[in-house]
Amino acid sequence: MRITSLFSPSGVGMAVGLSALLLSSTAWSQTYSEAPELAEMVAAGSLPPVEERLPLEPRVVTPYNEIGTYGGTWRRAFKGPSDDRGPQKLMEPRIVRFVQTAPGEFGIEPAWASSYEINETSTEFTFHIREGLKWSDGHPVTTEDVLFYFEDVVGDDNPWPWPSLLKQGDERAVVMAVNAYTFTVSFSQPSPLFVTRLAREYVWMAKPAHYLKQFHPAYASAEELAAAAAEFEVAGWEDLWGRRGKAESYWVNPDVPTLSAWTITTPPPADQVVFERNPYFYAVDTEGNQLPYIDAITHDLFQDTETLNLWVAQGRIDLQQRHMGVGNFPFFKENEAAGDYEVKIWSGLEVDTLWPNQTTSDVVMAELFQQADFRQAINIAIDRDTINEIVFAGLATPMQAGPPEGSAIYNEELIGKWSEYDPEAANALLDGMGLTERDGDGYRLRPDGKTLEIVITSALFASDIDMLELVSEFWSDIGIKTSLDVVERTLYLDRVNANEVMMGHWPMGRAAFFLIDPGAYAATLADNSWATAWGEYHLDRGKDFAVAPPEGHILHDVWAKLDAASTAASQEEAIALGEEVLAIHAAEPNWVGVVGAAPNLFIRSNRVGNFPEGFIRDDITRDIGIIPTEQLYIKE
Amino acid sequence: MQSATSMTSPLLEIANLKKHFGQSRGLFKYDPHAVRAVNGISLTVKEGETTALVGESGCGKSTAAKLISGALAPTSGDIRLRTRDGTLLDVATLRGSARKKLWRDVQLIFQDPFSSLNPRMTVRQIIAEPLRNFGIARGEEATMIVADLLDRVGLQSNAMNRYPHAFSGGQRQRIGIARALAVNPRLVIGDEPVSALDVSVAAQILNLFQSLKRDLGLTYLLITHDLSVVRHSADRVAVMYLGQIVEENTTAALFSAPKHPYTHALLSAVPSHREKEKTRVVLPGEVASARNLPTGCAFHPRCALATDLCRKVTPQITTGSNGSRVACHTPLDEAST
Amino acid sequence: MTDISQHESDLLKSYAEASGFRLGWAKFRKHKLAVVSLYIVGFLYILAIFAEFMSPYHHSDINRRHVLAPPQVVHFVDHGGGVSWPYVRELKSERDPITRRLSYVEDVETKHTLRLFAPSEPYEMWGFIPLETRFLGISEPKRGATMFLLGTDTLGRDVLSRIIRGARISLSIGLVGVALSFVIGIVLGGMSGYYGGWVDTAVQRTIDFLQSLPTIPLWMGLAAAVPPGQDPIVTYLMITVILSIIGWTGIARVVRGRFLALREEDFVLAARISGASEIRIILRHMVPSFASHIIASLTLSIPEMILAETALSFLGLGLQSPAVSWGVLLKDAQSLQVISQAPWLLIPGLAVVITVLAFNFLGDGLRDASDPYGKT
Amino acid sequence: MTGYIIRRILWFIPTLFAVSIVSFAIIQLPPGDYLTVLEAQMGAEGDYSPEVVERLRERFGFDQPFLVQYGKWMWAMLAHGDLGYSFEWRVPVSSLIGEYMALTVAVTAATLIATWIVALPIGIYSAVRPYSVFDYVATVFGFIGKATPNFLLALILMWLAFVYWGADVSGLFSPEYKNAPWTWDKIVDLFKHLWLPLIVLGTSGAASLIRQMRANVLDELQKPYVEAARAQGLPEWRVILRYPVRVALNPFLSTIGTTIPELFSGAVTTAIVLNLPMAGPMLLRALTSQDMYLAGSFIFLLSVFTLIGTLISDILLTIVDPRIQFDEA
Repeated sequence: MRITSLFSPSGVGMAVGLSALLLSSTAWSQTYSEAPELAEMVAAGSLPPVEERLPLEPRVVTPYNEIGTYGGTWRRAFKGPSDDRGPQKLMEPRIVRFVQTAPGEFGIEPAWASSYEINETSTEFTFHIREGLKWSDGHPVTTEDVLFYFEDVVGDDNPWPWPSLLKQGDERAVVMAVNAYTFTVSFSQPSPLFVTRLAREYVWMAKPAHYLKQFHPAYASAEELAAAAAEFEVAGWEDLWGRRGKAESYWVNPDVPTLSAWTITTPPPADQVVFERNPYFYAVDTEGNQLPYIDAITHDLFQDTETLNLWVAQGRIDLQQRHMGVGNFPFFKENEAAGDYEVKIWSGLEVDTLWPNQTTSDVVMAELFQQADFRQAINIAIDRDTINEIVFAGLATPMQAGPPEGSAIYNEELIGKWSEYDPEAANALLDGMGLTERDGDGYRLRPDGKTLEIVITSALFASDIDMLELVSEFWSDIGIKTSLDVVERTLYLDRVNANEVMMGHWPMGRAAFFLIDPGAYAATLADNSWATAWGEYHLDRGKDFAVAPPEGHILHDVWAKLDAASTAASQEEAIALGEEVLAIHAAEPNWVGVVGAAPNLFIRSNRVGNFPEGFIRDDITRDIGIIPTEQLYIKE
Repeated sequence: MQSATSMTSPLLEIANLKKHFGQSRGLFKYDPHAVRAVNGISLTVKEGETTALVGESGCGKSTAAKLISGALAPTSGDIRLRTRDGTLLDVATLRGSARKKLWRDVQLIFQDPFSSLNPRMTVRQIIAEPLRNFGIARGEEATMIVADLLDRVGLQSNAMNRYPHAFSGGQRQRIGIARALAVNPRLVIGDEPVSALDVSVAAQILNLFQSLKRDLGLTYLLITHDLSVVRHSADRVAVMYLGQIVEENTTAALFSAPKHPYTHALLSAVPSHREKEKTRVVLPGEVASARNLPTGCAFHPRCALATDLCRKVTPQITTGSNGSRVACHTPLDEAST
Repeated sequence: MTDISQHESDLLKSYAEASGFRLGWAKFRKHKLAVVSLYIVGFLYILAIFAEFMSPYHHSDINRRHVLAPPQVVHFVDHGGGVSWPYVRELKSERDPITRRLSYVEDVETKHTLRLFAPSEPYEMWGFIPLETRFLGISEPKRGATMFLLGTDTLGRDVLSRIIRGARISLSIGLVGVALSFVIGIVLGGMSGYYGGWVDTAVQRTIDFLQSLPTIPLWMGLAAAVPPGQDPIVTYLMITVILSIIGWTGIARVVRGRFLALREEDFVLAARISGASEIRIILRHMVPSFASHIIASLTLSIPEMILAETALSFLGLGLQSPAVSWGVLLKDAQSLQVISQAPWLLIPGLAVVITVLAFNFLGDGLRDASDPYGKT
Repeated sequence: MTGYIIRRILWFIPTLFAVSIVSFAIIQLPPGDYLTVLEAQMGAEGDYSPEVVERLRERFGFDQPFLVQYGKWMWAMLAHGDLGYSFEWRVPVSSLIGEYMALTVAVTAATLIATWIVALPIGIYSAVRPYSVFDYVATVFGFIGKATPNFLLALILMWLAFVYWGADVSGLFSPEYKNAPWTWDKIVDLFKHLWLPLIVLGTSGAASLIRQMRANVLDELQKPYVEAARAQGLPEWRVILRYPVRVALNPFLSTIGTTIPELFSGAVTTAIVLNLPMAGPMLLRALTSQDMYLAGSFIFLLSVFTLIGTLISDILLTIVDPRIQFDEA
């Protein structure tokens, strides 16, 4: 269950080899089929024939179970504009993408690229665009679109900053077009993780130049720009671009050409957001049927999760994992018949974790947290089995925080450590530290004579509160008072960023391949704030509370190894360094992992076919997006 | 019932008293004289006499009562009171707590015996209120005075610990009178003091007024719309119409020979046993509004005798040979009644 | 005959000498619902004040083996059929292997009798009186012997104990704000009504302005602006106090109205003519006349504060676990899972309904009684 | 009278100004701004980029002082009727608010009317037959509606509707009508969904309305003119309808203004549980995500509605009771 294929040299070879294989299997002679309504449009002359719409070598997707049938609407729900990633992850227009062929069998495949090559030193990456690939408006995709992105969209003087993915330090990668369908990305130093990060980060590598030029000052006149801004009802042309830009985003602008399987037809703020099939989508199934099978995807807006739960029970959700809390498992299970669905479980890689801030502004607490004995004591004082049983209906796994089994890099020792319930030993550790004085309520006193109290700041609700309350119960058994400060998510981040948090509560995630996003281990990710001031020192963002960790602290070592990993000559070297980082963290506890690998519940309507079971879900590998959603179909 | 009026000195002199209420007109305009409730009345109340101010409801007589009793400040005009120490008090200029000086000499009896007594106080507390406030008496001494006052107004002293809700209207009015008498006032203003009472009870109260006047040498100013009350109680009568006094005379003279057509009309409405043959004068139209006074004589729209002069020129009040005063261009003579 | 007339005259005398308070009380007593409500409210406050003693368990005691246990039935009949001292039976739990749902069955063999003033783990009343007795409990506490009369929640905590403990906060926390609102409202409304003129205009326009501000955004802003690390109850209290600074408008309008009406009353003029000073007129004559109205509105605004607490907690703007209030308990119960599987977690809702009803009827009765001289 | 009304309207302007400042200040009260939220979201989704955030901060003018931001917002509103831009939804606030406000007004108005239709006859009947069984039953039921937290009632009714009829009662429209243009069928669909919010929202207001109506009618019934009308031999129901009810209605007409915002606040939790596309939940979400122009505009418009309501109330009051306009000279 490890993502081995990705990083071994054969992984690259496999990607290239696979596309070669595809080329042979989808011989020119093959005729393609298409959705009946598209066929009608072709017959009516309003759409070119399917052969002309597909690239010369379409991406061939092997359905998980069987060849599907065309038609149907996939009904889902979303929670508002801030939840836009939910719909988007179903259809990210990626140049390379993660795949999971069997549970835990991860790989990276070219998506709208037909293939890519990596040189020996991992400094130069060559990508081949599928010849004849079309944007969703039928316009061909060429390296012109790639160059437009790098020359006119990102970088200085352009609407948006250069993506950090294509940077090493302050130095940018060089993007060059070889011909209309081939381009290269070159780094001055090895970048072994580039392709993997490309499969995960929000860098699409190309933009529809023919459409977007009308909004760009290098191509359009001031009047045209003003007219465009007026049409989109924004203040200036700059607002048409970027993460929240209006013209450029396929999530809000139905007119912008895209490479995704579906394109938006009813954008937000509608109460029901609708995506419809992209007639130029570049993939087919193994029998040459153009994908996607499903006609349309709808997302109904909901405000309260209970509304969504009711929709589930009413059978109004076809396939969805987002917002399906594990605490509702019995409810979902008992309404399977009523809603004509099944609850399917994928395993998650997140670990619910508490982060004692070793640099918290309360100096006495910071000193306590800096002592390994103290951290070990609060770790082993927690009865994780009970928490799992009560809060997670026994479905999760009690563990220490780290990459769980199923991750590309993981350390078995780390996730098994300090998770045995042993209150006597915990008490002994605390007594050994000299924390023997108690107050009237039986709580230990800190060295300065105050009651030893830990304040947990959390941005979470519902079942997480139950977990935290259990933790405080366990800690009060060893004489530590615990109080909870539950705040809104942004407030939580604000407090972390101001180093106002004594102990944070946030899952350790992104474990499928932690090197892509190693902030939790480097103490630089705000959510996983076990040493905020030290992390800020490394980030060097000018926060006044930033301070260097003491001489010889493991963080110096961790940072050095992570920096080395990002410029290692090969993936093996990077992985080896990553394993060393995990080993460092396995030496003494730096945080309090509680339970992890909790099941991720998928509500899967019995109408939905080709849904794979038992996979691993992780944000790194794009959640549900790891399924080629285009091969899902509605049985009817 | 007539007393030797010429002998007595004036207790209260009112000259050209006005009270106007303001109202906004248009956007920023504010007309401070929009409603002329009392529009220039002059009246003299002589010590020991009962003077009545008569008029229909809305004629401004209640406002006049409030002005004279100091509850309301006039727009202009003079009210002069001869206080017990002989000095003249300019009532019209009194404001705030300075009015307390006035209320040592002038007290008011209210129309509604139900609302004029605080339901949350006992009779003793109510009557002792002025005693306490004017520093006349407190405690046991006050209780004795209260008992005395109750006795004087015809109530038993066991009433003292009761609350107003235990009393009838007439009894309550007696309590109100007792309260007014507590400061030993010189002038008692009765603002429709019996109009809320049954006829028989009203008569008892009026008799009480008479006896109190006799015993205590009080001076009354009775404000009323009821001419039958006036006939039996008053020495002099002033008739008000739309904020002005239109006629003033001794009771006997006024009743026997009204000079103003309005007085005549009012009198004709009083049921009388003696003058069965008298024709009732029915007033045409309605009382004009104090907000929109007619030009000329305020009464002209309803007056059968109105001339062009009446419509244009406001008649001034003139004093006749026998001390009678009337404001009319075409006064009635005795023959026409 | 003489006896009767003696009795009648006594009655008459007592009526005649009855103060406004006594008349009001007599009128209040005629309002049966209000009287019952008075008892209920009194009972609730006793529960709230003596919460530690009245609740069978500590409100945050976690029972790992009794998560989401249904209310335990009090039996009066033995397993054998004989009449017994009230007792409960032990619960055995089982987890459904497919739905993972916990279900409980009574073990008919075990029998734990109940008693009043039952022994318990030592605890402290009001945080300083050590006690080892609770009002109701199992006569011989031992492992597995539980008495969850209203069931348990997701952590196996006794719902009854939590409701009783929640009453303490729910019935008290808004009172500070309500009281403050009333003080400000009475003073400003009184000034507005008594002085009139520009004071009145200024106060009225301020009221218009404040009333037009929506509460929820203000609440959110304040909740975020309060410095971190505070006890959530303190935070909530601070916000209610801040909000009461703008929440006085309703009562100010009432008071102003009463003042305007009373200012025109003859007995107020009579008092003035009787030489009473302004302050005496206000305090001795006017205030007693509407004090009862104020008390009635006060009573009616308490249920609104209780409901507001539940709504704000539901929105995540009020109190939060581990603080225990009815709003917090209801928020925890606000899920389909609970409604379909553990409906007893909705019982706090019943507590809210009963309390709000009781306060409303009480206020209604007080309002009727507040005008003992009226005709109804 | 006109003068009074005009002066009252003129007062409206400074109040509006004060309200706009406070609206803007409220949304600035929480620490951070929309970009903090965006940062948090991006962080959670793993595409955080500090440069992007910095550029946006500049672009949105968040680095400017409060008064400058306020001034710009006000100026745009006054000069172009532009309420600003919703960062989250990426559309101008004006295009977002319209439909939500319209549905809010529709639901609120429907609730108000439904409550009146139910509460007024009950109130009148209770007044005519005070302390009767019906009076007690109506009072108790009314108060139970008032005493039950809206969100709880909404969830329970929603669940019962699902369990017993399998009915889909969330929202205001069935999925197939959500994006459909207005047709007769869509209106029918709306009414199929409207009953639940009406019950939840209506029950909380009905009790006070019944009690108020009852008290007003009771007062009127004791006045002499009612006796007079009875003496004329009019049938009882006509006596009641002709005078007391008409007079007792006055206080209601004059409180319309203040009732609407109250209903709105009460509707927030209901709208969240029942997933109603109304302004309340949207405002709440805008506040959470610090979508400041959206939140600010909602608060501002809401306040304006309330102010207009109060204005109408006051004007109605002067019409009903002309004494109010007099000031002493």
